[in-house]
Amino acid sequence: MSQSLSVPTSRQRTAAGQAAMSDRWFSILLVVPAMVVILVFALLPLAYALDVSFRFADLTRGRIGDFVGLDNYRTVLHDKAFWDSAWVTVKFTLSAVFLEMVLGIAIAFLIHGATVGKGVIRSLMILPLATSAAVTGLFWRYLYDTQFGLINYFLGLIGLPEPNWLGDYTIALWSVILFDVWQWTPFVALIALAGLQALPKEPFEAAELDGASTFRILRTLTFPMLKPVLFLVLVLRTIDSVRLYDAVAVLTRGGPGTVTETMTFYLYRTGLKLFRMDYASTMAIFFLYAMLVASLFALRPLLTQFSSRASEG
Amino acid sequence: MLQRDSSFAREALRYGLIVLVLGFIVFPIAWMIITSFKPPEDVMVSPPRFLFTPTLENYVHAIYDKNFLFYIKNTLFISVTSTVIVIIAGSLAAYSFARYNVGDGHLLFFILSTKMFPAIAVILPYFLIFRDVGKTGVGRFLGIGLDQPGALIISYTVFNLPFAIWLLVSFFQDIPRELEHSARLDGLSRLQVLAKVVCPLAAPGIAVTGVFTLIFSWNEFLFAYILTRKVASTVTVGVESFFTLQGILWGPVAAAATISVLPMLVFVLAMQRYMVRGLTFGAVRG
Amino acid sequence: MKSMLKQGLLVAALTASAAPAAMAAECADADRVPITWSTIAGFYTDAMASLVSGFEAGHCVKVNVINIDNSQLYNKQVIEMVGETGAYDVVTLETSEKAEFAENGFILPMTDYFADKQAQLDDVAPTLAALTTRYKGDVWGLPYYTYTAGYIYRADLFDDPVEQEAFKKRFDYDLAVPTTWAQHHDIAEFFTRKAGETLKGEALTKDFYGVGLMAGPFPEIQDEMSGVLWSQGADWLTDDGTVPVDAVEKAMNDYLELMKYAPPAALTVTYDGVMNQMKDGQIAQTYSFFLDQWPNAVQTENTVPGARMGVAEAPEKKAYIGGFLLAVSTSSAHPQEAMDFVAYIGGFLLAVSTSSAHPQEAMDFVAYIGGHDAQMEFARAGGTSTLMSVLSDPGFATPESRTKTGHFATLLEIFDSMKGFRSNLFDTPFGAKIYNTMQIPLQSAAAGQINAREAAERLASEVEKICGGPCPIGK
Amino acid sequence: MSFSQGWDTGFRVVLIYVGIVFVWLGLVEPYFASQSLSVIVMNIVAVAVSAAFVVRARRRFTDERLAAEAEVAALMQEDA
Repeated sequence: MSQSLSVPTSRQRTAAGQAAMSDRWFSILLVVPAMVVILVFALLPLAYALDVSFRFADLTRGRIGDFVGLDNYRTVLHDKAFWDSAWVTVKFTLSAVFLEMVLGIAIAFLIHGATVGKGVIRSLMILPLATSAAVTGLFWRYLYDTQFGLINYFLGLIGLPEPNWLGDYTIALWSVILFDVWQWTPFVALIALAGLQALPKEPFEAAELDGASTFRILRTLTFPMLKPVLFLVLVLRTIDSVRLYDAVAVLTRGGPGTVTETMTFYLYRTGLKLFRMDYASTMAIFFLYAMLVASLFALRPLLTQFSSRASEG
Repeated sequence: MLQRDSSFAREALRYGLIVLVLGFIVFPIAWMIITSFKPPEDVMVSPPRFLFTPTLENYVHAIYDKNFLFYIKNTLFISVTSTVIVIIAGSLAAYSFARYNVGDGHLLFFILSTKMFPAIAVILPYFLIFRDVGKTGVGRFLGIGLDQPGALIISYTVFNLPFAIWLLVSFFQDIPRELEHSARLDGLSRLQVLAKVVCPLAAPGIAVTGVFTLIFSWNEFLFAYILTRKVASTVTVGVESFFTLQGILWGPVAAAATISVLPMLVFVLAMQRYMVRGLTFGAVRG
Repeated sequence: MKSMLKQGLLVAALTASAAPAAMAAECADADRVPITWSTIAGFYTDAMASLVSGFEAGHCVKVNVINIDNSQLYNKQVIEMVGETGAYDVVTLETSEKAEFAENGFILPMTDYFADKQAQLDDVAPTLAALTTRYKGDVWGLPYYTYTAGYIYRADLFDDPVEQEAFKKRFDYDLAVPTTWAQHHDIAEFFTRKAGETLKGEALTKDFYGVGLMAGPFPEIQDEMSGVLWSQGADWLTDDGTVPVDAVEKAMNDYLELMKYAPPAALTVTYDGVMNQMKDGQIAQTYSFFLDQWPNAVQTENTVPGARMGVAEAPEKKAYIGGFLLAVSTSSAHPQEAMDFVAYIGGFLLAVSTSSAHPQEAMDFVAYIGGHDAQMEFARAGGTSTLMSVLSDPGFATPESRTKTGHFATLLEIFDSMKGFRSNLFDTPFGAKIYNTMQIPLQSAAAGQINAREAAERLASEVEKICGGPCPIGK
Repeated sequence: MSFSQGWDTGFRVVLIYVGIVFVWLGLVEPYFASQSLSVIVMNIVAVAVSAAFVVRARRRFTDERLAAEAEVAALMQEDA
């Protein structure tokens, strides 16, 4: 518990009694609007899901049915398709986030060193972010087409093999990853770039005077200073990747077969195609659980950072 | 001399790579825009056709026959309203988290964790909630109900709040406390400090948060599709109306997609100046 | 008073077309009863708009049309039904969804409504009516569009003397519209060529394929396979409600054989993709394919120089068709001999939601859209009608209307030869869920990830999971 | 134990409990002949582990506070 998320707060409340009270009430009042919205609209669905996960609920066969104990959990935990989809999600998330981070940072360095045209470059980079995956995904499907698609046309021109991007079960997931990388690498790059530009000049000048190698400067100065930004990006990207739905729905619908069926897509299929809300709710709760456990470890540094900075001064 | 040559080569390589990267990024969108000007017979052909007589037919079809601007209008209203709410509620909460550390980080963690519950499991409860609220007098008055903008505004607010609060907390933490203290000594109330001192300083951060919130709301599909039918449908749902039983109408889809992306692009480019400053998330302190 | 007026309206609408004008004059906009129809987006939008205004002219009703993407139509409608919102008065159902909606009380039976309009019911192609309108002895709506499957091919290739000669040499029988699946396979193999080889004596600039298949991640691969499966005397579900693994394996193996002659894009497309390939001159023929796409397929004649499309309908091909559309009764003593081309039969059914606030008006609307006058107008716009009187209308058999209705004659023959056919898939209340799931194992096999046996077994276990045991069949 | 520490511990206890349920249902239960017996044993195990966790956490907090107090005392002595 030594690395607890909490930081004792009583220490800094040095102001006189009444002012402190009022501070406290003021701070609570500030959170009220946001918390009301979140509590109502986040906890109600959670309560609904919890309730349904202990019942029989095939929505096309009457209402929410009888209490069935832990049976839904047993079914889901022994459902091979569920674990397959979990594995697809893990593969997707690791690959996509890794590629996006590496490429994004590399591109940020590339642009950081550029002398002219940064504004134009940035404007163009923002394009994929401003479009919806549901729409651009459709055009990627068109690009990926083996007969009508531009990608294979160009590959054919230079004599490279023309893969069946979305139809070949060995590479379909990679095609989805490529799309995600296209859409989100600029996001990482833009933030990393902004981070680079905000770095103080002095330490670097000093290091250069000392004759430190570029690699050493990177390792000892640049990356440590960029770490907080990059970490936040990493967390946000990971949460989004794990929840991947739009890209799969529009590019492959989980196919061929179930090769690209992520957990959220399987959830969609169970809940909104088969209308087994009992299984869907159970999976959702398992999903939430896995995310909570993962974030307990992953988010701790971020939270500590926030908390300690909030408590400073 | 040699030195200059090598640095020139390096710059050339750098810009070569940048062009390559930008090409990869821009190309799919460019192809979409090109497709929107293609007559139908030039879209699905192999090999792909680069030379064609451009036509505005697709835009005419999208705007006049399918009334696509109606969806734009809806989406604009829904996402802007939701963004404004997110920014106001989010800023208040984030300021409180950043300055007073309400809830000791636990509350902040709880807020982020609401983003971890899959949207698809949330959708049915939402459908039922909004169905019932829509039947009440309050719901009718505020337009909160199925196929009414209020339902989507609330949904998008709930989705974007956690993300917005997290971003905003880091921005607010960057603002030196001394300024606030002196403002308080000058006799300003706490709310006045927040409105007149803190918010202007955090403007770039707020702008970035607003941009992302707006983009996410604008591009959302699943909720828009389940919670609306006709009156409050948004662009992503509108694009689906071009998927016909005779196949996808690629030209009009491209036109509609281009139209629906345009407002976002204009907005993002207008906010560029702020975004560059704001994008650091305030986490790097110079 | 009001109900009398309503009945007056009904009678007026059914008896004469002179009445509507008078009716409309009496009806103020404020008095119009609003009903909402959820239908497929981009589905003959103009024709539908004109049909709707035709209905509004005769009835004091305002029809709101809600367009939904076909792939989302099912779940959107189920959610509104489950929520009992009453938002959709008239719903559009796929053949496999009828039993589920009927069984769960989502839609109202229309047996009583049609009691005195038997003539209108009888006009619906009987084969189609049996599959789409009836469940457990009741009538649940009217089909207004059919996508029954047939066979579409490039007639110019089949008629080319060079190709005919080469085919005869290689397979020792004449190149013609296939009468057996084996012949279909031969033709697919025969026409599959690489760029550079010749087709009709001319060098190909791109690869050419023998058959276009819909093996993408959409619920259409099963429609293609249905023809084969049914022609073998099997069905997706046995009368015990389980999947006949051996029969499915066999049909799957046939399908895999054909995959060799299909473009690689087969694994990512559905019917519109096949039509795009056809129009781009990439394929020679379809498999068991939705005939309603005929107006779409005919456009190949404009896009591919020298192309001429055929659907097994032209009079001079009557001879081949003989064996082409033989229906197979499951009780046939010689199913193998009788087998040839059994089509997938399906259509969109209009039904009235149980939560509708105005069921009477909604039923009037269903009867109107599925009625003769509306269907005639719909057919003229290129829609594939479901009524015998429309399909057999001589006006649609003329050469001028070939590009829009050239497939009607074929449809009539299919309906005729498949009379009495029923599929258990359409008679189980789990039909829609099975239908929306079964493409997954089938596509896995088509993509080469698993073999036909595994696909059939996986299908069987998926179906068992959906039904929670053997599926109930409601005859 | 402060409120904040209590919240944190409670949250972890819930996670531990639910985690044990998941693991049990997925991996352990198949070895049980009777489902109800398995559920009873599962709950006993989960309660035991959770209780152990709470006890450990409490001891940890107490130790920390003692250490901190000792430190403060030492500082005060130095000052004095």
